Amino acid sequence: MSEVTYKEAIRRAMEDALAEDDRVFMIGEDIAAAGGAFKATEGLWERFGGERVLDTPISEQAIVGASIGAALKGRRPVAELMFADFAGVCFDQIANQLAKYRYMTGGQVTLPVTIRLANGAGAGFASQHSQTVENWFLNCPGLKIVVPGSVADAYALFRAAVRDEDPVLFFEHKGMYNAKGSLTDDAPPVEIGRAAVIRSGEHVTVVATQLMRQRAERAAQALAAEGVEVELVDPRTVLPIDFETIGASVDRTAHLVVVQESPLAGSWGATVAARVVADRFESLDAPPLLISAPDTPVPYAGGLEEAWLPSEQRIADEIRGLLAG
Amino acid sequence: MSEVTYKEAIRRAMEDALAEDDRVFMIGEDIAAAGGAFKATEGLWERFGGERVLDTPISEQAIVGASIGAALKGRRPVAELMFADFAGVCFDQIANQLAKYRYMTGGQVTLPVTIRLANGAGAGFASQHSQTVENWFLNCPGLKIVVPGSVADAYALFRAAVRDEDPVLFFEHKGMYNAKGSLTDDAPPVEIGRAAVIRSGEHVTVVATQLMRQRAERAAQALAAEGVEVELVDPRTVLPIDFETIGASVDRTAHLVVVQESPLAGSWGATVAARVVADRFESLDAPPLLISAPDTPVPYAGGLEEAWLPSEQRIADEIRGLLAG
Amino acid sequence: MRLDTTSSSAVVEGDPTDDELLGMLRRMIEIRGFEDEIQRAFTKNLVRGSTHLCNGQEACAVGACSALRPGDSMVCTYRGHGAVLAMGASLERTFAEILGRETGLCRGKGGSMHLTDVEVGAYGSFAIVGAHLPIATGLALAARLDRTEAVSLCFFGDGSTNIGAVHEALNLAGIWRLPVVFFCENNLYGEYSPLPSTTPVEQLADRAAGYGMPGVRVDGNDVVAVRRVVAEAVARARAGEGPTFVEGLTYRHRGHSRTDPAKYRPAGELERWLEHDPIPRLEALLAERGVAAAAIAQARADAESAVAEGYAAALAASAPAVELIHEDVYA
Amino acid sequence: MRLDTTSSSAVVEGDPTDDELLGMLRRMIEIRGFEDEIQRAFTKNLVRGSTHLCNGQEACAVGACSALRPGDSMVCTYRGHGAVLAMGASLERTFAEILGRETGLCRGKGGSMHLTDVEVGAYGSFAIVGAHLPIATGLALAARLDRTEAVSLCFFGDGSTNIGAVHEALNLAGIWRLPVVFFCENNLYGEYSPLPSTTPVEQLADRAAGYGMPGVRVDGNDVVAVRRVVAEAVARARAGEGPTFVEGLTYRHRGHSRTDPAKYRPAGELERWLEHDPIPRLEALLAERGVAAAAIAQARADAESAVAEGYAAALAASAPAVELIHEDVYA
Ligand SMILES: Cc1ncc(C[n+]2csc(CCOP(=O)(O)OP(=O)(O)O)c2C)c(N)n1
Ligand SMILES: Cc1ncc(C[n+]2csc(CCOP(=O)(O)OP(=O)(O)O)c2C)c(N)n1
Ligand SMILES: [Mg+2]
Ligand SMILES: [Mg+2]
Repeated sequence: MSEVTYKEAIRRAMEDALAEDDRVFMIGEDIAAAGGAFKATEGLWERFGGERVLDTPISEQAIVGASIGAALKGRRPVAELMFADFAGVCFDQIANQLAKYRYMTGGQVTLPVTIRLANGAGAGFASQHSQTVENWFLNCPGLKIVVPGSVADAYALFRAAVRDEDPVLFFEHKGMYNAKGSLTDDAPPVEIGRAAVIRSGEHVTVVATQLMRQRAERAAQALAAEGVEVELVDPRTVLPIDFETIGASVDRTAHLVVVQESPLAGSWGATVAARVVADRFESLDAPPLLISAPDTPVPYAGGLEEAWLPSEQRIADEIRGLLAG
Repeated sequence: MSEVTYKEAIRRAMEDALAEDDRVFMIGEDIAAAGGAFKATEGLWERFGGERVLDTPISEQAIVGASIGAALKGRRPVAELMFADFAGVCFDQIANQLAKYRYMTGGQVTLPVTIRLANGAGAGFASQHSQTVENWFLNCPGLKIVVPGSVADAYALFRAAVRDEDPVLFFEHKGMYNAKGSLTDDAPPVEIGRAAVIRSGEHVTVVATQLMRQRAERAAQALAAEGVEVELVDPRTVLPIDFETIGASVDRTAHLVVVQESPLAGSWGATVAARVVADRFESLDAPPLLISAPDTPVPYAGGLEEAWLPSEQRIADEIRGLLAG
Repeated sequence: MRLDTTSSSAVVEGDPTDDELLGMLRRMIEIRGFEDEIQRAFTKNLVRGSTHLCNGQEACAVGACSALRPGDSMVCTYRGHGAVLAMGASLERTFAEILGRETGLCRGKGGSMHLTDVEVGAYGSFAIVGAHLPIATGLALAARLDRTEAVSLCFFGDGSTNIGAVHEALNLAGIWRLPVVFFCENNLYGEYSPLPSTTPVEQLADRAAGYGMPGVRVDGNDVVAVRRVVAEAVARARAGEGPTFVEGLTYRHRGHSRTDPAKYRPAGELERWLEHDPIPRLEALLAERGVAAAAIAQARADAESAVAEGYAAALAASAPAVELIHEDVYA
Repeated sequence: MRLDTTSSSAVVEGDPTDDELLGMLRRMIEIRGFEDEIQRAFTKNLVRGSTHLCNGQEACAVGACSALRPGDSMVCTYRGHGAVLAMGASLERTFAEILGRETGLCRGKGGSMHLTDVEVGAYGSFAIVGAHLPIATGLALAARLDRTEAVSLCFFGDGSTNIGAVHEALNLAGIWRLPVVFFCENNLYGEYSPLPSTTPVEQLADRAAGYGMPGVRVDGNDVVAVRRVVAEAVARARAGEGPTFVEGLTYRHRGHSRTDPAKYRPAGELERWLEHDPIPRLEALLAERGVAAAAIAQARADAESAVAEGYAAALAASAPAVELIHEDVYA
């Protein structure tokens, strides 16, 4: 067991995936000698060489398309799109080609493609480099979307993504790259599509991912001191979503809170709330609480961005309000 | 007052918008002499000429970008993207540029751009030409998204879109192009962002758009014969959504049903259910009912696509189940 | 840019034998018959959505695909019935797909615009203009990484050369010298727009220089010429010398799709092109080479009956079971 | 492709006067000082996210923008501080934007990558590579439709030429002969990748031919040469003769962004380019033309104090009120 950063966990997962299976290769901009814009691929090119770690021109459509094509021939590409927002320039390749290819061909092809994207706000990169981009792709069945929210999950979910026979969008929260956590050598593999109960509690089920999971965890600690026991559930995969685990928790706590760092419309959080309420209406003692960011793009200035993101304080306060209500 | 098709209503709205305001122009592929892939722009080039109705190369990023640029200089472009699915190839221009431009510049620019997209399934165009694409853009504040579900709305919402100072994605359901309805010359202007109560009823609020609104309306007629009075609400704009009108209806009926021709995850329907339940939990006598398409791409074969789309029968049956339950 | 001007009358090393040419003739007639049948089926409402026929362009499909060998791959567009059949897909299953039958190549889920038959190396028909060029590049990348010497052949239209994905794919293939043959079927129109109205270069093959690859223009209605040019490009690709951009000049006899009457064509244009119809041209070449008229007639008869049988069998097949909706989303 | 080889020593018609040149020198020194100040602020954590400095490329920004007139427009990239200042944006408000102050050009909402000042014709800095070329084309389209004779100037980098949006925009501008000047600042690298590793042509201006427009290559560190080439392109555009692709050869003195130490550069490369630093070059030219040393020194002193004052004023401004979050989403 070792104490590593989220970024190091991902780097290590990539290294182990490349070592485990010759079919795996990495493709992206400046990921080889330069080690990636976030330095997450450092050392991989040195160890595995230019046929396993490929630098490309600035051509995201070609990056994703090349990954699809190589996967058709049995390769297992890992494409890096750098800032997740850049998924916009290759959206068609992901949503129309990668997601639907198997279906359109009646199952003739499998597409074990993993796409890495650096997600999220908080670091001052402004509107075009700060989104939680997973919400763009939720209505695209055929994709699997994972959003690791801890060091251990980052490692395990990456390994699972590369081993998965289906396309996986792997969102790394760039605000967590330097967050530390422990990584055990013999951790059990994590299944894509399964939520994790991060913390058990009887009073309220809080569902959150990535940066918001971190904040919700701290809010839960503060609330525990007041006798409020939060059950914190991280869906980890937001497509498809593990409604079962979340729902079972709500059956026990009778309260559902969703925390996300994006606007509500079209979000995974709205999807969770809609489905859980539809399935477990009778379990709920109170309306679901939706803690989201404002309905605006992400602003640049420090004070604005800080206020834009749901804070630990806001999370705790709104949960108090819900339980008091 | 005249009886016209949905397509003719849109054609006429374009003609009237072009006639009303010299700043309006149309841009897209084969929209001029050819009259558009769906023949919706027929006659416009003949009347207004090549500087008001512009044919482009097959370059959707350039179409949207050129519209943005022209709008910066005070023009009011109407861009046609043909099948809505093609929004994938210019997603960045819409979601990252058009939607955020005003915000990123601190309000220095306004972008009165209207983008027309032919939406939806039912006609056998298969996976890449049949989606309800509005769901891709819900998490993009800065955009307004309208989804006209009747002849009158198609006309009025188009006029409102072109007059609006903000970017509007105008989704036309291609399965409705030949549907007929009446168009009055003195119909009041429709405001973007306002839902419409299509049919009043006391037992259940059904929220649906476009093709599903048509089917829900027929289902409501069938149910009325059994004494069940449906209140049918068409949000008409799915970003931002008029939660007030929907919520007020739920306050009366105590039952919420959402019908949509897309999978649930990340949909406007999930957003409606989540928000309405959060705001009006106490108003509800039963869990919200979510009627969606299966979590798959759209299949080609007639029998498959028919079964994929929620049918009038399924809508009626599920509502019966809800009220019986 | 190089213009291929070799004559098909003179036999060149590597050219198909007379027997091979008879096979190619048969395939071209099958494709023509297939498209005609689909057009009839469409007007009878047996084909859903839209359909884009390749009548007149058969020499591109058959000539280019004949230069491939097993293990190579091909991707094409919604106007791809001919290319998929040229790779060897079954007439019956291709018909069945477009008719929406469970026996279709894609179990009835893809339809006219998405014909795919991985077994014969037809990795897909794509309905979003230009989207498949990056994928063709990836097929070539796999060949390079796996050292299989396989080649990736990619058909696309003249109109599609102005979309971003095409540019990115050509550039990537060029800089990595990948084994791809980009075959641009220049049929003069993208939908209803003539090429000069959308594209400020006269010869599309000229754009190849901007991607560091050779560009060759060929008479796309001369199946032997197409075969020669593509065979050379395939040989270069296999030898690790990188991609080639081939522009085949051709013409679609029918409108863009469905019931497009193609009124935008100048008077006489279709008629002039019909004089260069690739099928009679190949028949004339065979006659010139001394192939017996009976053999040519036999090829035609075989093709026609294969089409008729394939169509009848496809029509008789049943629609996909409704449960199929839920299959094939995930592996 | 044409290589501009006129010498800046010989005065050519339309060249800037000595006074204008002094103004351009001052502007270039301001930009240099601005970037240095931002770098210091970044290391003090006063700048958030990332920032991309243009030290070494000032002649491109100032030379090209000096060829514009009021009513024209300019768009650029995240490496656009220089271009926005060259258009005449206030030093104070530009600093304030990057420092996240309410007095910033964009009220603190845009930051380093999104500087916009519509009043001076700076229509935006864009952080998605290539995304602004279609927008530049639209600005030009409006000029055409409105018959204003306005010109749209668009800066972009060498690396961005391989992304799809760039291709689409160049093609559209070419086929419609729009009044745009595409100015490619070829600083040899896209992020950490040298151009030859991503792009299979040696001269980017060669790609212009594929879009039916002239391509010109110019020494991007010679402000007079840049001005001449762009002035000519602007004149063509105003005259309705269509777009031009200008490739300015230049070099960024610093790394790509933030604290990139630029280790990927071959030894000696930076030093060689520092010998061609555009600022000393312009000072030398002014001296050669007989401009008094005192006037040159004065320009430098004015620039330096303007930067210092602008920075101080920006630092003293307050952060945006939190309510601003909700403004500027819709009109
Ligand atoms: C991204 C995208 N834009 C537009 C279309 C609509 N469309 C289908 S075919 C076509 C014309 C393509 O022309 P070309 O590449 O010359 O091929 P051809 O049809 O002539 O074979 C267009 C515009 C599309 N399918 N995808
Ligand atoms: C679509 C997209 N892909 C990748 C990036 C990340 N990125 C930012 S700058 C850059 C390099 C651009 O190089 P170039 O065009 O030469 O401009 P320069 O930075 O040298 O001025 C890259 C890859 C981006 N911002 N947008
Ligand atoms: Mg064509
Ligand atoms: Mg560069």
